[in-house]
Amino acid sequence: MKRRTFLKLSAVGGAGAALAGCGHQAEQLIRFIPDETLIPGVATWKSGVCAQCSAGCGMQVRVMQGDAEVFRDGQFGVVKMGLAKKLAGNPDHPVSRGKLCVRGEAGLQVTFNPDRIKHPLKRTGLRGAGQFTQISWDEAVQELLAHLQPLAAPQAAVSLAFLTRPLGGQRGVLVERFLSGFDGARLVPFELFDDAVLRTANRRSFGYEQLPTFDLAHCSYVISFGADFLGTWNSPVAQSVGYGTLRQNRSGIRGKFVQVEPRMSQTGANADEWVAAHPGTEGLLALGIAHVLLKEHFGHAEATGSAGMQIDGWREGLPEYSPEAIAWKTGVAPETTTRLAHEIAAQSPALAVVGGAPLAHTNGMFTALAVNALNALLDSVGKPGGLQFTPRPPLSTSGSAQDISEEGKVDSIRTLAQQILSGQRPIELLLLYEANPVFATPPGWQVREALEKVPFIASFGTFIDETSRLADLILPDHSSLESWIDAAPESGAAEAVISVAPPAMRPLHDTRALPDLLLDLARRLGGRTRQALPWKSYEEMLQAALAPLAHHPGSVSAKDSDEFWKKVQEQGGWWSTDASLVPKAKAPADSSRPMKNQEPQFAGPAAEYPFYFLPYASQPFFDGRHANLPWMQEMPEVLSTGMWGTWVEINARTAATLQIEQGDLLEVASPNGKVRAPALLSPGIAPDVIAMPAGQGHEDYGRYASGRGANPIKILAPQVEPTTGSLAWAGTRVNITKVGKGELVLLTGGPTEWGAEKVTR
Amino acid sequence: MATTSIAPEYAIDIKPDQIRQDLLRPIFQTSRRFYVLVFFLVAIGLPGIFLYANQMSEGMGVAGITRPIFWGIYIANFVFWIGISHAGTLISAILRLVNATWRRPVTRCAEAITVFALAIGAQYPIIHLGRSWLFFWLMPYPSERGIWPNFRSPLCWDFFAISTYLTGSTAFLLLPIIPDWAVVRDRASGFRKRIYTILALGWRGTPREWHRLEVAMRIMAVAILPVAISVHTIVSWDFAMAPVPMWHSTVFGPYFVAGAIFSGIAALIVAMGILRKALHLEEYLKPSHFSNLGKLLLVMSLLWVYFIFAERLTVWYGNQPAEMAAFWSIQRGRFAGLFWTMVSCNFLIPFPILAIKKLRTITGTMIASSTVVVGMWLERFLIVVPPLEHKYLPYEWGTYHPSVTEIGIAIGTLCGMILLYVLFAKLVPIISIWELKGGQHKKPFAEQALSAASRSGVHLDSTLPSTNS
Amino acid sequence: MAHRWAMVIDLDRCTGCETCMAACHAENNIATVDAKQAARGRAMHWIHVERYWEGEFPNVRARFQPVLCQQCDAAPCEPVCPTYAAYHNEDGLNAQVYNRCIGTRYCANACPYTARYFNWWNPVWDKPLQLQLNPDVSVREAGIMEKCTFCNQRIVATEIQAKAENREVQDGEVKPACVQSCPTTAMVFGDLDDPNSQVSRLARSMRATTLLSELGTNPKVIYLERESSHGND
Amino acid sequence: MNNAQNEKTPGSSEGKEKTSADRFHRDWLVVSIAVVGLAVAATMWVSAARGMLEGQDSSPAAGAPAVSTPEQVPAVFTTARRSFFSAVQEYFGVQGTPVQPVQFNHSIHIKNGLQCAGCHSGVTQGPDAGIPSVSFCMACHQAIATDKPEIKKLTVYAVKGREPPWQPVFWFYPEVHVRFRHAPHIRNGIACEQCHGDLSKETVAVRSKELTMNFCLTCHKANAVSVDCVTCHY
Repeated sequence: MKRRTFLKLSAVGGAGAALAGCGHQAEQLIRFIPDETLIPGVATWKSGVCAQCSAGCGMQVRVMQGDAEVFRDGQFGVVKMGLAKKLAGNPDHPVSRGKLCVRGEAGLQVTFNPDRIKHPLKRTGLRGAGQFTQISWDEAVQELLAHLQPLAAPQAAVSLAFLTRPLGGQRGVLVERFLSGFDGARLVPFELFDDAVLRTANRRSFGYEQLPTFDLAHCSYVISFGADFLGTWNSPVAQSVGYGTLRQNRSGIRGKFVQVEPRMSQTGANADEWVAAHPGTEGLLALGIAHVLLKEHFGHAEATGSAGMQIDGWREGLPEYSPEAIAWKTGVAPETTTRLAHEIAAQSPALAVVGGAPLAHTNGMFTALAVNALNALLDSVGKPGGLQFTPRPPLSTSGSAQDISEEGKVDSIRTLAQQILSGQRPIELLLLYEANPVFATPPGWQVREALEKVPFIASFGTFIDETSRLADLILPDHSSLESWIDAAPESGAAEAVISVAPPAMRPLHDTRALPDLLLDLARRLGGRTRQALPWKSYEEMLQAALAPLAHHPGSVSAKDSDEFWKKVQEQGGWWSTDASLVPKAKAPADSSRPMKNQEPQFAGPAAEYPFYFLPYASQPFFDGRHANLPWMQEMPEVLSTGMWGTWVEINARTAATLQIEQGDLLEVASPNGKVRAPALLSPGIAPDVIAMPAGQGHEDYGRYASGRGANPIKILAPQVEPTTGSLAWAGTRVNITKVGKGELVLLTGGPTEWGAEKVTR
Repeated sequence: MATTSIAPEYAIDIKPDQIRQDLLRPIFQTSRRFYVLVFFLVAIGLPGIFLYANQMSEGMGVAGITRPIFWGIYIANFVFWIGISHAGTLISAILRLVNATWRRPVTRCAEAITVFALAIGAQYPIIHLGRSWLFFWLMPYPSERGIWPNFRSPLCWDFFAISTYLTGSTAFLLLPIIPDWAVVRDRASGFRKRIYTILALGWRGTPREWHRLEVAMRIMAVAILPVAISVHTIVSWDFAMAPVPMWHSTVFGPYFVAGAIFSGIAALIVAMGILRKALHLEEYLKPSHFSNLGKLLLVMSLLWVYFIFAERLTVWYGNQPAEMAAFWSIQRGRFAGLFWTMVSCNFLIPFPILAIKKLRTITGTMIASSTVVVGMWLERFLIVVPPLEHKYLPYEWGTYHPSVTEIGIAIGTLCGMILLYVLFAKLVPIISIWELKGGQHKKPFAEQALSAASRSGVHLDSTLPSTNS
Repeated sequence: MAHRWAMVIDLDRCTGCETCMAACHAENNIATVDAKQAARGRAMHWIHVERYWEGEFPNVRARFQPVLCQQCDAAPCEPVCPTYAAYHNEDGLNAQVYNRCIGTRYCANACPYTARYFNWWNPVWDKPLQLQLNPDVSVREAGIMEKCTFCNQRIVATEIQAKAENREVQDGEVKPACVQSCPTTAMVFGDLDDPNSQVSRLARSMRATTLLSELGTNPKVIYLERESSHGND
Repeated sequence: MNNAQNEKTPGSSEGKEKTSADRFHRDWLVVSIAVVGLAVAATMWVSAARGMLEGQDSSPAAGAPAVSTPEQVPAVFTTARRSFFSAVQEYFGVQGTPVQPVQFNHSIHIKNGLQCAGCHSGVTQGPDAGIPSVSFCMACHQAIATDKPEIKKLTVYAVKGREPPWQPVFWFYPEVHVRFRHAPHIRNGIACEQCHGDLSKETVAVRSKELTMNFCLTCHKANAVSVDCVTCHY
């Protein structure tokens, strides 16, 4: 209610000020002369690229004229400017195909968010106290330069690290090149739900270190191991588009879809069959199915190439993985396994998908390899109706963030934290961009402590969050709608794609686009950095990068480079089915050492902590980055219908035995911490599993997210998947105790015992 | 008309002057108790107005109603008050028509209840509007937009029914007061005299006037009955016309009317009981009156039980999933407590009291009636809320908790009702003097008229029409 | 010329991704209420995906059903409105005229689908969030009933456009925000009067059904039942 | 079409007729006010108590002093009226007389052969006619009539890089929820003066016609255009 206390009178209704705009305060403000001419009330759709996640969907942005309250040369007033009103998918774009996901639609509220950082800030209070003061861009840039220059010197003893969300496309390249000017500079991409395990596994099995693309549209049978591919995983929009065709309007064919996971996800809810295998045993089940297939001579063990060879005993037909043998571990009845195998054999093309929780166990690599092997056995790789690997457009600059990793300049946040704390590598300066590891890493990794030891932190982020709160200097970036934006989708399309779009609207606040800022810094630094980044503006860089594409057959045909560039902008990117672009598989790495089955390791003794703990990527918030958008806060998570908070999902029967009722406040305790959240009874979760949506429980992330709900990541054990060192976020056990009554905000007021719920037709 | 003889237990053998003194006392002398009472009523009632103002300024959100329970206490109160309003006009009209002579001391306080309860009840549809200030769009009037109200809407019917009933019962109340005001006029002096001179509309008490009054009253009595019935039927149709589980029922019309008369009589008995004590009318409102009304109440109580049984049985037997949800929530869910309270208030408690002659004393009927009044409010509440909580799609169900605003406004209107009644009893002889005297002696009507007239100091020419004897 | 706008929702394609809900918020200036109000059931989602559990663990499945105003031909909400704020327009839409609404909320009671939403308060946007508001759609103040309009503003705009180019509105030319955004193309919008339109064809499907059909409201939102590849369900 | 025009000319008489119709309509508003009066008074107290009544009275045209700091602008956007006063104003549809920052002379421009759509360029393409930016005016006026006081005013704005705070003359209160689109009307040959009066006879534009719903309906009916509510109200 507080928000509306300043005035009340509803009497005689509304002030559509933005719309009619009569007699409203805005009318009495200074009116600046607009620097663009738009026809009032007429909408234009401009191309854009969705920056809500790394899928790189192509968008269209509906732009209309409106009155924006802005600061212009120190004065506050109103200016008529083009404003983004609505986002929609770009129909021509091979990834999004005219669609977006729920989080993508909400991208508008990032640009118009009241909590955006509106101008450069300098820390005044103690670090982490969140006291900042406004400074000018010149001051800000000067200050940053002062810290950069010493590091730019050759063989500088100390160095800098660039902590960022995984950057695709040219932004990634730009950052990488920027860092190349500093000796020992580290790029530290961080994302909670990263897919490092799957990438590495794909490299070992198929020779592509990237996420797969699924041709669901032509597939007849999909078995998915824990991958929430319709909701939050990989390229959800592209996969949803395919799923639509998987189900309907192929004459006579309706693809079957089986989901294997202990907690029913939004994706699982759509499955024809939902198999609740024990957490971490998905790989076993995959091999169990493979066992049956091999036994019944469906496909040949030899024909699977390196993918099969990754698995120990593959040639022998996986003797240890008979349905009976694995049944007691997976909790899946042998006949079920056998039946699934037979269904798969009967319906081709069939496809196995793995992602999410199964790979977030200590044995994630084994699971990934197992499912890859199954895919190879189903002969689904590179085939229609199977999985493919998106080709990379041949850009003049190197392609994307993944490629840098080979140059060994990349650290995980975990190693960085360790090195800082142990003093191995002195980090003088940390550059921070839209990554929030303080929120999204287990306390055991001591990220906060590490960052606090860094002498100087400069953040380019758009919002104050738990991590950027630690910054000494904040140079806010434009929003994705206000700046040149590009993406090179890693997956989601069978063809090579690069999405590029010019700014859809002018900046609302006194911010600067990160790429242009870095180019400016490079210019001022001179030397190697300057050579690495010769371009005057990011637009120039993009144009240069895409220049070679003009000579390829693709979505854009133009007579000269300028026209090409113009058309690319209009179209929102460039894509091509040109076969020559399809990359050759790299030599599969260490295929020599086949992998034996590994038991998943769980932190916490089973006796003391009887439940598997499963934090999951939330439908509205993903990993928590969208928790500051009011639309997302009020968007009910579809299965629980929960809004504005966190809850603990528990099997209704288990709850009954523990006398836990809907809405009871539960304390979820792991060996590494405790969180509290109300209980949500659900039939769609295994009796020995406790699940919590990630994304809430922010301490400091704007007015909508701060102090709301609980953060399940905070009780995770610092478990890692050994081969990649990425967080095994599903590898923790917990115990629950009832501590009172909680506040549960649900959209449905209906009964929670599912028996009573039936659509009355 | 043939004056009927009066059974002894109703006979009031008091000197005319005494009657006048008794009945006019409240008008001519004001006790301190009166001012205290008025003060408290205003003090308790005023917050209601502020809460309503606040509701208009902030939005309906201050009320407890929410999606999908879009109607709450407001509408419950509306139905309740309209129900109460059936006390007077209906009863007194019936009694007049059947010439139940014992009615005489009862009718006026009954009719007063009608008018005021209606006035109060009619506020609620406006209070519960999201944009009260546009309520007049319910009225048909020629506007430049050329838009008329939607005559298919039960709310529109409500508007006509209630306004008609209000006008009718007001006339029904005022007509027989005129002679009494004349009496007051003749006794009063100064300021008060001037007021009552206007109110008395120059009543002189000529036989023609008496005759006209008599005729008018009979016409009104006949005319008001169908109106009264229709009003509550239409109120019931507000619910029955909407396809909401347990609302969409044919029994609602008669069910509501019965309930209305039921609560009406109860309210009347309570009012009489209080007046009797407050204004020392022991001589006029005798146990027999209470006993008679008690019998009436008993009948209605039985009728009410019959209706609620019939209504709920059919729902239960029909066993439609959508309806059963609401049904069980009332029988054994959230609302079970309220439901069984209601049943005991409307039947279990009053029935024995009213059925056993020994218990049907003034106190007895008072107790019975007050429980009935409470019970009937609960009934209205249970009709409005539980079905809305359980509409067809289980996903959409919700729960309703009344807010301070709703309760405050409810209290406010209750005080308003009492206040109006108190003021009325202050300004008007709450028992019809002339009727009382009419019933007192076995005299041909015209002579009563003459005597009344002469007594009231009006000099008539001696040639009297020898009216029926 | 008059149309009979209708929507077909294929429950076999719907994945409960809720993109339609976000799209609707963006298009129709639907305000978010805060957590406190949402907890009281006052959240506004003109379209929302209803989830119904079926069966028990481990043989449990959830069914998703996007519910929006069903735009009934025989709409219970219309006759009960005393001011004609809710009425049936010539294109067969259940129109809601905000300026005519006095907030009796009778329509919302009468609606069996509870598809109507009431403005309990004046909507509030923290600046500059209001810059996103769609100028083609009114901002509804407190005391007014609102609901899905089938994106009437888009229908009007398209019709005006078609008239300007003096031609008929093409099938699939009008796309409400939810339809436009639906990743699985579970939703299709069009004219039932045109027998060849995609909605007409889909409406003739074996799987076609309507919500609460026994109430005889003749909804113009037609659901295609979810199929099942093997027995259960 | 034609008969519509016949009906609609000359503007003034039309205006009279309508306003009288309004009176009739408004009488009923008065009736209602009597009823809500008490509550309304209470509202004032309530709101006063909440300090709601501070610093407003903002009738559209009450050329209030320019506020120029964000503090003076509400931090949120809402449909709530700013004050009880403005609420009542809107209730009765009172639209004050706009006070323009620059006394723009329509008639001169029209006499010099300028077309309406020349400056109000949005009128043919979109819903809003739009008021041209000051820079548009200066295109001519840095040469033409630079000595005139009003033009001097204009120049000052232009130099400062400010738009004159033009006040709308023809406008609807938001609560009428009208989505009016100019372009279709123009396309169908509705002349500007049909709704805006003959500007060639006016210097500073005045609301020479009451754009009541009846005004719209009469023309819509006469031209057999849809009078469906949601054609305009949505």
